[in-house]
Amino acid sequence: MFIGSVAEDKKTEKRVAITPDLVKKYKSLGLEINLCTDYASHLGIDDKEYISEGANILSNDEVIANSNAIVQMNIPSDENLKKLKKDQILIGVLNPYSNEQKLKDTIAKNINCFSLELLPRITRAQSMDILSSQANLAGYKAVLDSFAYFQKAIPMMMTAAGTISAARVLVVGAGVAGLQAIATAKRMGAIVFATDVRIASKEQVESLGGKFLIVEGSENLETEGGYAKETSDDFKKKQEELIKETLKKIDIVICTALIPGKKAPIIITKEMIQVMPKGSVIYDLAAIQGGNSELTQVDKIIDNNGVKIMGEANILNKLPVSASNLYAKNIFNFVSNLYDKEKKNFQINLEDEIIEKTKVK
Amino acid sequence: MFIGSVAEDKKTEKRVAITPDLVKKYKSLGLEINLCTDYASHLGIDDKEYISEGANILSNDEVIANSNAIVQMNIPSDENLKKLKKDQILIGVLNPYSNEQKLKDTIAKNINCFSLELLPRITRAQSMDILSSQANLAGYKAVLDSFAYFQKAIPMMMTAAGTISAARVLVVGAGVAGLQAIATAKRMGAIVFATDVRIASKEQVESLGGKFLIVEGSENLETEGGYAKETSDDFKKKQEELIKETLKKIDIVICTALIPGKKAPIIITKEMIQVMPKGSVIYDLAAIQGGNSELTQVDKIIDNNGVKIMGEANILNKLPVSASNLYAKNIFNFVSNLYDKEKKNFQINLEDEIIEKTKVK
Amino acid sequence: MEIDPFIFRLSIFILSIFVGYYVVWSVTPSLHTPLMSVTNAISSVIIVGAIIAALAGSSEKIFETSNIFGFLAIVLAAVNIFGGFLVTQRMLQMYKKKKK
Amino acid sequence: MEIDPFIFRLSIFILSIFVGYYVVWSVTPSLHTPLMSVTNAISSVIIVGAIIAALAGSSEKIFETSNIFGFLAIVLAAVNIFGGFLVTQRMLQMYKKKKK
Amino acid sequence: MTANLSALFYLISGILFILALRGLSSPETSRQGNYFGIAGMAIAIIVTFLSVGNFGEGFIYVIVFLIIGGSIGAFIAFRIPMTAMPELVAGFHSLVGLAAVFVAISAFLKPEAFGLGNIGNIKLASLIEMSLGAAIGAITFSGSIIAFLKLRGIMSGSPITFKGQHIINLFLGLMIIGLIFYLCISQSNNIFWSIVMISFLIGILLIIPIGGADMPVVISMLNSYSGWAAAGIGFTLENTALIITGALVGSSGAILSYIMCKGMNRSFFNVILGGWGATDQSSNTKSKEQKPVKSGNADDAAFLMKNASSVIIVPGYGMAVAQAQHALREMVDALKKNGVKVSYAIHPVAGRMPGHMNVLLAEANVPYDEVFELEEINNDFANCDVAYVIGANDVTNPVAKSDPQSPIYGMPVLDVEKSKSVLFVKRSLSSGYAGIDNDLFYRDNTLMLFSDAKKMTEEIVKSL
Amino acid sequence: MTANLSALFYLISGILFILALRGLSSPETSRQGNYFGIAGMAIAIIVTFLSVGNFGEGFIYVIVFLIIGGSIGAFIAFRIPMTAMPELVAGFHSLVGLAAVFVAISAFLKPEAFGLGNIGNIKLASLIEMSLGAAIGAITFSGSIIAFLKLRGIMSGSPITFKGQHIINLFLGLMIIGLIFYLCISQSNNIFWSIVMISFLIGILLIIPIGGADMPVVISMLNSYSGWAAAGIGFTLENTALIITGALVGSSGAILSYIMCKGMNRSFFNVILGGWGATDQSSNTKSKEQKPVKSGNADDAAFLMKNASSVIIVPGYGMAVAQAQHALREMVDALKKNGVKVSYAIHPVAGRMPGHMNVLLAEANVPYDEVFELEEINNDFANCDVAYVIGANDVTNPVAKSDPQSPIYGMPVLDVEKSKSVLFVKRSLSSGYAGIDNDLFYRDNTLMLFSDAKKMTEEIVKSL
Ligand SMILES: NC(=O)c1ccc[n+]([C@@H]2O[C@H](COP(=O)([O-])OP(=O)(O)OC[C@H]3O[C@@H](n4cnc5c(N)ncnc54)[C@H](OP(=O)(O)O)[C@@H]3O)[C@@H](O)[C@H]2O)c1
Ligand SMILES: NC(=O)c1ccc[n+]([C@@H]2O[C@H](COP(=O)([O-])OP(=O)(O)OC[C@H]3O[C@@H](n4cnc5c(N)ncnc54)[C@H](OP(=O)(O)O)[C@@H]3O)[C@@H](O)[C@H]2O)c1
Ligand SMILES: NC(=O)c1ccc[n+]([C@@H]2O[C@H](COP(=O)([O-])OP(=O)(O)OC[C@H]3O[C@@H](n4cnc5c(N)ncnc54)[C@H](O)[C@@H]3O)[C@@H](O)[C@H]2O)c1
Ligand SMILES: NC(=O)c1ccc[n+]([C@@H]2O[C@H](COP(=O)([O-])OP(=O)(O)OC[C@H]3O[C@@H](n4cnc5c(N)ncnc54)[C@H](O)[C@@H]3O)[C@@H](O)[C@H]2O)c1
Repeated sequence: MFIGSVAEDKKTEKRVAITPDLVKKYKSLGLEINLCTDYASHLGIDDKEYISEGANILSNDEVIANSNAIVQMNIPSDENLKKLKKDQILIGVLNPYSNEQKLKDTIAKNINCFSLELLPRITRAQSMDILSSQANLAGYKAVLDSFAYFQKAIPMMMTAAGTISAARVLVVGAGVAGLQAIATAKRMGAIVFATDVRIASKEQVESLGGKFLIVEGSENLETEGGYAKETSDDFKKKQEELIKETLKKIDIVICTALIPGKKAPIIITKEMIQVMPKGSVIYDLAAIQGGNSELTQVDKIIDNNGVKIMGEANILNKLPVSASNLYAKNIFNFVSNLYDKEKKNFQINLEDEIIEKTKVK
Repeated sequence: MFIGSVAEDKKTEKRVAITPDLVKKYKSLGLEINLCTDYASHLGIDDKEYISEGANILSNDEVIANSNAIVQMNIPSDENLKKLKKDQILIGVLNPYSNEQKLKDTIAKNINCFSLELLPRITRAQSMDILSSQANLAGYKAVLDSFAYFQKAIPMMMTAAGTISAARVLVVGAGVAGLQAIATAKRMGAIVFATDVRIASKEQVESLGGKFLIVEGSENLETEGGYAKETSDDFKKKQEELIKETLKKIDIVICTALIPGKKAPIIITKEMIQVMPKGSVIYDLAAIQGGNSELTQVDKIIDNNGVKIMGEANILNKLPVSASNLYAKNIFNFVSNLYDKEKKNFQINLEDEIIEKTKVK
Repeated sequence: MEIDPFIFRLSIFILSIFVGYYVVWSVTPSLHTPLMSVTNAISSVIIVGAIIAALAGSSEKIFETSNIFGFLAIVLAAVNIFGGFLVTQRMLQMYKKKKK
Repeated sequence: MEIDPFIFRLSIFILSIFVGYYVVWSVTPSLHTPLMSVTNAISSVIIVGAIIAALAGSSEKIFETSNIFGFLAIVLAAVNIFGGFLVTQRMLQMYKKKKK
Repeated sequence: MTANLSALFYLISGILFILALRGLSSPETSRQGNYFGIAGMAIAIIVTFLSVGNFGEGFIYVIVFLIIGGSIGAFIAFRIPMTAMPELVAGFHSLVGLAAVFVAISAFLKPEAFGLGNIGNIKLASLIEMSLGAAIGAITFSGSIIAFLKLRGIMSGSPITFKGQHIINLFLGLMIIGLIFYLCISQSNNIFWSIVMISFLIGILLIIPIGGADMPVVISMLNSYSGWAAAGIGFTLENTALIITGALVGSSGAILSYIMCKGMNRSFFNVILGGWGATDQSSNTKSKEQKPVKSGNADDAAFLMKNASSVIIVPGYGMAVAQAQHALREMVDALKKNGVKVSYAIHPVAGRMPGHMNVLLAEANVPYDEVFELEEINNDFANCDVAYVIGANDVTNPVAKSDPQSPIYGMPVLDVEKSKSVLFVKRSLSSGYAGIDNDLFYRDNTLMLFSDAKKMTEEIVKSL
Repeated sequence: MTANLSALFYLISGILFILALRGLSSPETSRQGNYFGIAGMAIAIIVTFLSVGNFGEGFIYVIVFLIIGGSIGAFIAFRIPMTAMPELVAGFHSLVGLAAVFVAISAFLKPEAFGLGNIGNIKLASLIEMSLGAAIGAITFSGSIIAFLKLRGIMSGSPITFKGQHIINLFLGLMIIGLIFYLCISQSNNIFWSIVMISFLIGILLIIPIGGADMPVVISMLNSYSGWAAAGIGFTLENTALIITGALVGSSGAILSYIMCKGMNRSFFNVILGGWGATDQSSNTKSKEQKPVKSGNADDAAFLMKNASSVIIVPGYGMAVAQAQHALREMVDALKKNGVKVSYAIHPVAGRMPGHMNVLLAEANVPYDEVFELEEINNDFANCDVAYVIGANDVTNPVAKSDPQSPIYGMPVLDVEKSKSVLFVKRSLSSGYAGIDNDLFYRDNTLMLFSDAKKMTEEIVKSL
């Protein structure tokens, strides 16, 4: 059986779905790899490297024609999508909410589409959990970028020429990205505060050395899947006051709060930004889902009264190598779960929660 | 008496020599402050802030005309230089080697010029030591920028989607900038190596958790002032081999090696860069003094076989607020040493080693 | 100036209590079980009394009631002596420092 | 079955050595100086001997040579008793746990 | 043998016993200590023979009985499995107690042989001493029997309490005192026997209300009793060896039980006086079906690891919560100084964030080359002496390999159970993130260290 | 008073002495311990009066002399400055030694009064005991006098050695044994006096080769001698109190000197046998003019800080070199648990890089609000109990304030010397970056803790 992958739109996506070190692993499962030319050259990975691991380098169309399963980062271009044939399998982050029509058409052709952001958050699925693996790096990168952008030094330094006090960082939302942001900011020497609606996150924040801002009388807004629910108005008001008070002394804000399937909650309002010290930075990882800050605009740096608000469509384009490594491993784990080694074919076993939930219907 | 400072050329210099919090301190010494309009507005500091601290905001010419001492970051523009009058004092980083003629002319007008990079490295001068205060921040910023630029994550992360191994950083030259670079890289979770010609630096590197690369049979190339001497050919060869071997596994190189009054030593040769892994980054802080890497070009990012080499004329323009804070404090300490509080005037006491050594002759 | 030997015995008794008190405080907790077992073994010095009891009286009538109790006590104490020390020995084997 | 009292004294002596041994091990090092001072004070029980020596013999001739030595010993020991305990007391004042 | 000489030898044997206990203070000298004990015992027995000086037929019988008893003892000692140690010690205690009773009876029946006067006219002091010896011996005997039965599982380990228990005990205790007083006046056989019988009863009543968990304390306390009984008999027989040893055993046993109580955070008096502690305890144990776990303290852990040749550290979320990484690093340093090879095994999802453990270990400056991911290290557990699992739970749970119904089925787990011993540092038996019980807690080669991870690790450092 | 009753009371007084020493095991019970000692002494004296039963004129004199001696003692005790403690104890020892000699002489002169036989016909055992008591007493006396003189500075503190010293000591020792043997045969006065005289000489010869630094060990050893002397006399007088106390003091003194040697890393025998250690020592001390420093160990430091109400930590480059930040953090945690207020004082140029200390403290998770820069905290030293200077040197050097010639003149420094005590953790007396000596090491309120910063701090944590 053949696994194929074609180049993404390299302008908007720098990550790839198959890295050279995984080719061997696929082969040991009995799977062959087809890739298009210049597949990952923008990451400094020559086609030669893939070939030496045993992959086939073909043209774009050949890859699609000769592969039983196509693994991608994003949904393929309309052109490529049309080239898919019956019984082929498409795996990637297909974003079924925004690509509803396209996917409907594809499925209609009896093509099995699996979208990995639909993975259930069960223990067994952790090794395929692309949301975790990518959010983790996003949290890291957001901190690094905002620190690099910030006009002051982050750690406390007591020097002969006076003291630089430690920067104060607020992390909004302590999920996977938020926790990694806390860890990264903390190790750079920042004083880190964090807020979340899930009660369990308090302990988690503290286990990384962050300070948790507790909204008084807060209920636990955790769903069974470990995600957050929307908040009540009362809660929102209390949270607002607390955050506004805190923001007066915050240098950098990292926003990561999300509610699955919904617009990201607005947490940093315009008024709050007014009270922030000049020169401070807000990095909004939720930008593409609407942003946690009221003023966020995707891929733009907004200067509001000296406060810079930034947020990118795809921050991981700036960390493409690490992000690809983890993503490709996730995909590999998903594929090996789908592939029946004995029967040597793909088994779409809908009793398997992982397969059932990720399959786009 | 009046201390004045005029705006720098804001295109090439974002730092300022007087920050608002120091105005009060000058006043408590009995000194008045004259600044030109929009003195630090590019740092988000309004003229109002200076005024509220008690400074006078005047025009450029008024500042120069009405101040007994002019403190600057860099040597003033030729225009401004010409406006200086007899018995005025000029303090800054005047770079007497490259500005020899200009300074000669100025001194000829009986203007006392003090260039702070000439400060003797004695204990008492530490609080005025602009080389230390700026190098320190440069070391920090070089690491942060190169990490932000690097396409992989720095710290080790063992995750469900595989392991990201810790990045390996080599710091060349373990002076003030180098040590801060080591500390910063270390706290981000990198594995840090360092090399230097001064034997004392081994212990210092290790005190920050770095690994010191010892050139076998190395002599101590430390001058009495704590600076480095040029190396012998034999030493150079041994150092080269050691570094070449090390570089095969290095992701990021931070270059900081300098020899006062000389061109920076070339340490990373072209051949060495060939062996470095693709995607690795060399940040050359010595760029403006010629660079420690053979391929360094000021303010350009060179891509050599997948290795990126970068170095800026003034990295601290990216960290202007912290850098100004420390610089302004250094200047203040220098001025208070120069000023006689009782006699209420500036005393150019050439018996004071600090004053004697910094005075441009 | 003759002092009743009882006073001496009392002194000895009390001093021994102090020794016992201190000896135990200095034992590392991981050796508490062997300690218990060794004190158990030691407490069978009662066999001294048992032997005296068994051999008390004329050597003809060796099985008077009192002697019989003595003999029984000897058996009991002997079980304890041998059992106690051997078991301690076995336990302590486990604590042998490994060779490096 | 009469046992020489010397044996008893010997037992007492030896047991006391053990007690002394253990008692000291359990003293915290920071109290070593007061410990030294208190043992010093205690060692002046020699005054018991001194009193006996001073009062030995008939009550008429109280200043025979041997008695004189006894009296001298009393003075020396008394210096030590009072001095020793008081100094210890002073030292221990310093170790008073501060009130919080 | 003169009385003086034998007294001297008894003194020597007493000193050897002291040295025996002293030897136990460290593992290095402990075996030597045991030899001292053996020597002391040998001297005591030989001296007794020599001083009785009766080498007739009786002597032969003594030897015979000694050998019979000795063989039984040796047989038991060799055969008993190491796990049955506690009940064995309890059983042995009962023998000592009974022996003391027998000796007292013998002395009472034939006082002239011991130089205590004549029947019906025994010296007052001796009478008191001997009846006290008999009473304490009897309590030791019956108490130890109960402890033995409870430990062996023949009797239920749970405390048996009933109303008025303490009053009855008090009453019986007073009764014994009264009877001894009366005995002194009447010298009556019957009263002596009653004392013995009532003491048996007291022994039983004292121990039944004490729960199984407290048995080690009880055994040590019974040990102490047997010492006092021996000392009592020693006074009767005017025997220095018995007095010294009795006092030694008596006080050391009492102190040991006190130390053990302190170590277990239990009130000494509650344990010794049985029933009083029972109420608090039962409420704790009700909630859950109780499988037996072995729990230890820092010293045990330190001892195990110090003597291991390789240790693997398995950190989990609990380490992060407790911020135990620095203490952990220090512990590892100490172990390395002891020549132990130490590595860290990091499960891919340990903690609550990808790379959670890495951040913390890096903070504590753990060298990267000691840190291994699951696949690299999982085979090493089989060759490792101790796995030190600190605040991890789910990532070690073997149910992931065996039970397809389990929510964590299919997740790779660290095979800690393959190492010779597993130490689990966590605060309770409660479950981790996945909310499922971990079977490893109840395994034979697992020792639970119930405590905050940081606190426990610091304590281990101290005792290393 | 009957002999039995007085024996019983002597026993009680002996036990009180044991309890006195026991009390010293912790600061909380130490004063109580001292009271036990006083009580024991009072009982011993009163019982002696009662048992001698001679309340004539002599008794009055005894009381008078007691009061004279007591007043002198009390006067000295109140007047002596605390710093003179060691020599005071040495002085007191000499008195005990001399008292023992006097009692022995008295017993020798009038044996019948003590029930030891008659002049020229003293019991053999008593003769041996009494001459041993006198000899040891005499050694204690003269040895203590030498120790006193050395400590007081009247005699030079450096070891006085000469060739053949050990042979002479050996010879004198053998001579004493020979003389005692001869005394037993001849019962001659002269020989008894010779024994006393030679012992005085031995005492002197034993102590002169011992250096000033080892004096505390010597004092403790002399203490031990005085105990043995008392025990010897106790045997002579058949007095239980003297025997118990003598043995107690004798063994505890010996053990204490052993412990102290271990604490100072010195060989016990080298110290006790004087001169043998001297050669190694002198080579060390030659190089530099030796100003006296007080050096302590981890326990001292722990004790001082535990009982402080505020401690300021002053880290320097040495902390970085030793990577002691984690241990330091742990120490501070332990102190805070003890209710001590702790802050960190960071000098602007501490370490070798701007912000060096900050990096390390952040790594150890020290909260930022406990970290203060020089200007913020410098005034607090005056109100702080302990400054814990860990691997810092130049940044505390007061010469920067006082000596314009010094290379660091004009640099602001941390005023650690204003705090009640200063603890300096460093490996030696050597200088820091600036290469200049630090006067603080020699101050009265400074305690040097010579060790690697990490090791020392870890040890302090252990003893906290
Ligand atoms: N890594 C990730 O990205 C990620 C993300 C989300 C979820 N998870 C899940 O988290 C789990 C991780 O496994 P794990 O073994 O690391 O953790 P775990 O299974 O959650 O177990 C942690 C254990 O630590 C103990 N603990 C908590 N605080 C402690 C303290 N202060 N001192 C000592 N022990 C303490 C708890 O027991 P006591 O209460 O008895 O002390 C608990 O059983 C997995 O189930 C994984 O699926 C991982
Ligand atoms: N901060 C900066 O930017 C910078 C840059 C360059 C120079 N300096 C200079 O560096 C000095 C800093 O002062 P400082 O007080 O921090 O350091 P310091 O004066 O250099 O003293 C450090 C002390 O630490 C001790 N030490 C070294 N290793 C140790 C270990 N493992 N354990 C215990 N102690 C150890 C050394 O004494 P032992 O050998 O006896 O142990 C030494 O005296 C100043 O003179 C400053 O001018 C600072
Ligand atoms: N069991 C597993 O296999 C597994 C794997 C990965 C993650 N998880 C868990 O899932 C949970 C969510 O992870 P995620 O990062 O993907 O979530 P997410 O990206 O959906 O949300 C990010 C965070 O924002 C928070 N948030 C939402 N609304 C908020 C508001 N109004 N104010 C403040 N915070 C708000 C959420 O609680 C969440 O912590 C975490 O607890 C994580 O540990 C479990
Ligand atoms: N006493 C004081 O007041 C004071 C103040 C600041 C700095 N210093 C000391 O001065 C020294 C130099 O500091 P700096 O950072 O200003 O120096 P620098 O900027 O001149 O040089 C940077 C480093 O490069 C090293 N170097 C030079 N040639 C090299 C080669 N061929 N290979 C490798 N390394 C080479 C130098 O040894 C130095 O460590 C340091 O030791 C510092 O601690 C002292």
